[in-house]
Amino acid sequence: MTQKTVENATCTFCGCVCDHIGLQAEGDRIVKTKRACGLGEAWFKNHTAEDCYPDALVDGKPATVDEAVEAAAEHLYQANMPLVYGLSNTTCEAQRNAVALAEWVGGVVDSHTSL
Amino acid sequence: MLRITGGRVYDPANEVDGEVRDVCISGGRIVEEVTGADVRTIDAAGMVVFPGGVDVHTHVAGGALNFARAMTPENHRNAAKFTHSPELRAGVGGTTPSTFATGYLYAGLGYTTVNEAAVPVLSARHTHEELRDTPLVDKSCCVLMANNELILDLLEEGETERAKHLLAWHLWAAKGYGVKAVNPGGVTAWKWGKDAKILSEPVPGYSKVTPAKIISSMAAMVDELELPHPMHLHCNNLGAPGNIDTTIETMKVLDGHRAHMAHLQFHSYGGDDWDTLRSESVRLAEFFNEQPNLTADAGAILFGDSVTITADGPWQHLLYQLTGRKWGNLDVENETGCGVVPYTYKGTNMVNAVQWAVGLELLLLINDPWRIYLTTDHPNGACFWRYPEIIHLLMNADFRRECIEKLPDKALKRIHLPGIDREYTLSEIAIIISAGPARALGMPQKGHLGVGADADVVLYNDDSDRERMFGHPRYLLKGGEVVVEEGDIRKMVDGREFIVRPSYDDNIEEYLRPLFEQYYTMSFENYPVEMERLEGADIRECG
Amino acid sequence: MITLTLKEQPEVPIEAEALSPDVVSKLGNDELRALPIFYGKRQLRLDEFFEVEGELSEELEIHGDASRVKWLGRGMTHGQLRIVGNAGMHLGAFMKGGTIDVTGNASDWIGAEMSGGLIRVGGNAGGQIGAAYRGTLTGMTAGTIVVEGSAGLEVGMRMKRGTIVIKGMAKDFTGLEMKGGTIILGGAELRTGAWMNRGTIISLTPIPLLPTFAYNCSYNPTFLRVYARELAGLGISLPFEESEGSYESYSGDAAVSRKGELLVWQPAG
Amino acid sequence: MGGKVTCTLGEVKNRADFIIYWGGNPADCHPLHFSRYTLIPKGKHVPEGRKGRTMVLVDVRETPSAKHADILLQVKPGKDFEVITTLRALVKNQPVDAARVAETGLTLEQLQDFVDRMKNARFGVLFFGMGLSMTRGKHMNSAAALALVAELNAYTKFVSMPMRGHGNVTGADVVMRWTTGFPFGVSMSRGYPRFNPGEFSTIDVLVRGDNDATLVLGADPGATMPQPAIDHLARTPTIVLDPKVTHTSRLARVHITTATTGISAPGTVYRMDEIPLPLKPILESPYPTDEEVVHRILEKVKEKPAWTPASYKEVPCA
Repeated sequence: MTQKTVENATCTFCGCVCDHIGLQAEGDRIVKTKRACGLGEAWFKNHTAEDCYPDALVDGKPATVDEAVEAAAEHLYQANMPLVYGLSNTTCEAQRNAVALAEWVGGVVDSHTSL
Repeated sequence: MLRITGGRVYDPANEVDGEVRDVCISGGRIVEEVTGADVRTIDAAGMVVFPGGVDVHTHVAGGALNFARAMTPENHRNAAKFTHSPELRAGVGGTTPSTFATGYLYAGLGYTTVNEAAVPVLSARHTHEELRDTPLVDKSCCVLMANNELILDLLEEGETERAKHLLAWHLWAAKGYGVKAVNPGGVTAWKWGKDAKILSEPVPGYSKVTPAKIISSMAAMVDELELPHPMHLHCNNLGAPGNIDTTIETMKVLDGHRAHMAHLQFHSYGGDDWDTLRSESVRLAEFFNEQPNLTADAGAILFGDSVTITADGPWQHLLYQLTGRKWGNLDVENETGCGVVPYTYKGTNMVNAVQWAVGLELLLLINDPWRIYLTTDHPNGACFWRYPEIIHLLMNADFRRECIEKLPDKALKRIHLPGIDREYTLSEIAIIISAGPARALGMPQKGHLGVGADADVVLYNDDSDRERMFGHPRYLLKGGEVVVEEGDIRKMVDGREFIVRPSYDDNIEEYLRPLFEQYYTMSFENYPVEMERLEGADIRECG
Repeated sequence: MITLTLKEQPEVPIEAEALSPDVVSKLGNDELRALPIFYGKRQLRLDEFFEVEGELSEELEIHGDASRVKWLGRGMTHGQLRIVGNAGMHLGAFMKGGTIDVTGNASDWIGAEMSGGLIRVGGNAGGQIGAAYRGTLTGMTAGTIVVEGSAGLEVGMRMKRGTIVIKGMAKDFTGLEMKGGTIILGGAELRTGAWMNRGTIISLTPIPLLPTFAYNCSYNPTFLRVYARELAGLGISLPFEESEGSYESYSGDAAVSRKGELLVWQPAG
Repeated sequence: MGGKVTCTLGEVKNRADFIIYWGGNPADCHPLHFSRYTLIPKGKHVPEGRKGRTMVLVDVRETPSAKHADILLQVKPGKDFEVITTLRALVKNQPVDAARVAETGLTLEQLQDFVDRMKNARFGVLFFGMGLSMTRGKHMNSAAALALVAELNAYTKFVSMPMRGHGNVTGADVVMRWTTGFPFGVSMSRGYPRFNPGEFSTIDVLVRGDNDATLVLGADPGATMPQPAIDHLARTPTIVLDPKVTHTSRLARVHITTATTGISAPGTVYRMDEIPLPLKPILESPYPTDEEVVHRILEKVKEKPAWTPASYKEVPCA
């Protein structure tokens, strides 16, 4: 089983975004965290790289990512007023793309801030 | 390949003053000659050809500006709109335009290079992310250093050499281009709600470090490191009545070292308080004219809405108390701070009228256009997209007199502008908006149309209404690509980022690491900006 | 008269800032039908959602439940706009003159940043009536808004001059950061007059007060007599006779100033 | 009138001698906040660490954070705005009504003492959490906290900071500001950015049923939103990008599994004080990242006939 360690990893669970976390992985799981709080440790250990969900679902049925991407694009493109929402548990790079997508489909874009 | 033919060319760096000649472009650069069937020709008959504009001092990206964007939704609501098209991203203009709009608005003036003048190391990653989303212009950054407490601590201990290595390390960590000094010592004093107003007095929290010491040591470090751009200096006592003494004292303290004096307009006042404020541009210009080591930008103001954004925290608190409007403040651990206050300059207000005159006076009284550049300290004095208004004022003394007549009477006694007849020539304009700032920034490929230069070329209609002329370029070429055609932006191209890699002793990292771990709140390893975040970085090795 | 009748409920909101007397009074029927409106992100012709009758008139009447039609009467300077039914957001925003009547309910931001004219709502209205949009320093600067029913949050936020009458209850933050003008309330929930600098808020029933409002006296201000006569023309009866009762006067908000006045009617006996 | 007087967390660590937490429970929700950033560390100008600082906790109940506090001020639920507004008046030595103050659960004496302490601080900081910003008054409660702190600067150095929850919600604000000019609640339906909280904010849009398709990423509204909003998500096409099949995925037309941010997906996130930090993923996910999937959807949209608002007719308006 492959082992890997990372130092000064960044935890995205809460707004503290602590970036001094030590991580140790075996295979597709994180088995040990250093300097993380309880919430952070649970966050790191509960997210594995296992293949435990379908790649994609379209109308409740398993689908390929390509099919799902095509369906997603069609729904958003056809909509008269689409909404792009969330943007919290994701990266700035994804957020940046999401704003571009909202622009291309003429939609509303919003985050948790408005709650 | 491209040939611009029939235009009157103004290329002061190469002593070309309005001659009709061809400009040839290949591979993104100016070349001697282009031949062949695939050469596109732009007929520039009746047009004026300039090298692309260079803004030596502006605030267009990063934490402080983005903070201001959030504070002023009303400004964006009423601003110019940029509508989505398959070629162009959407955006809003106004006092703090969104990044895409910033690129369009600069291109819409014929500018192709901008220097973001205030970047903290701690949030430099953010600045570069924004600059990557600022299309159509090449970019560089000045990194805030004169209130960095780790450096000030070394100056306190007399360890100037080590301070220099630390400064160089930070500059590279931030992926910056130049060193910025803002209100030296004053911003760190602001962390206790104080200021540093007297150059010879110790900065609060230090016994040996004075603003004068910071200024002279840091200018020397920048010279020793052989950075292409001299220390970029925002003097103490910005905006305060009577600050002329501080400004002249600062120039003396520099003692022959190179420096670029930013937004000089805000530092050229006489008087004891707001009621007695007056222009001291004559005194300043006379002294400045004798200091060949110095360059400056105007920091002119225009009447209308602005938002003031500066690392000068104490000044911003004062302005908030004066205006009673919104106030934002963002102190950055161990390094710097910034304040944000929306402000409206009014032609009927005596103080604002004097400020308006001082900016123009400096541009007209400093006799060497190669050492004074057009800026408004965007968005502090006015938005950069209003530069054409200033150009018109500089080129047309009659128009200037019409404007002066509208000023309040009590302002007229406090300014020198009515007695100045000088009118700028097109060649001089080309110097103050392009050739001069490019030279001050130490960018040999910018600000001219000689062989080997970047093919950043702008074509204006020759129009006696200079505001209309410079506000509506017919064509703009960025790196040889036609991005503005018949006045319309046709496409988005990415700009490059200029950065420097100064030499420093690698051991400085071992000195810094324990201090960093003690005083900062992030991991040392995560502090430097990763090289791969910069798209198209152009690295200059120094020292 | 020009009459528009909504043909069907739109699935997403419509934006129809062209629907003001200023614009329609200059147009023939064919041009009216072709007026651009926005259905979400798509620009459509007016007649795709409305039956269009009449032309060249400063009287515009809209029939149907237009609660998802935004920006009706935006910036209008004269003429009459009558909505027989409900109206959507931003009704009469930036209005400068003329009259708007709504027989049903209206939504949020009616008369936002208006500088003249009259808006009457027969039913209930939403929040931010006569208010400033987010970030703007000043809300309505003149004009009158009368709501027969209840209203939402932040009524009259940052208003500088003009009159707002809510005959029913208003929700929280009525007169928030008010700079001048008058608000008359049937009653209100919490935080009425919060952070007000100047201006007058009159409540005809007792309301909860912030700790930063100080009691001055109980009296019958003479200016109210004049005011009451003016308002009577709009069908509003404001009590002022000493025989009927008196007003408890409070000043505040001391968090920002003490120049605002809050008057609470106390019936005699 | 708006604005924010704030700093990065290291300023608090190095300087703050007076720390207020209002409507938040960092001991449970931001567990390293005390030890890494604020209360406990020895700072450059607070060499004593915890002993050099006073902590005041303001909340509606005694949470686990209370045992870290020197002073606990227990305010009645929904009375925060009244308390802060009173404090603003007291800071300026203005009179307030003692009886109405007492309705907040705190006495005038307690609030006067609080104000005196704030003014006497060398460097004060007010952190406010969702107990303030999500209760009755919402954004006005936050505005009250920001205004109080700005005004305290006439007397001493004082800063404030919202205790942002959800991972990278700060990053969403930052990115939207530079790309659109506005921090959240932006409509692109006219082809350029427009901002209007209440009109373009998600809950309002969904509850009114204004939109006709939704892309959800980095959130699970199906678990947290009011029922009418959830019903609307189920009624209209919803697309979910998430590392797990979530509540929202179950009512969505399309779900795409993506790599977990920071564990398998690289990139940047912003800390609550707007400091950008790089991610260092340790595991290689079998799934693509959000960044990649959103990009692929965008590329598919670009293949379709373009939506060109720039070519629309100008709308006549008074």
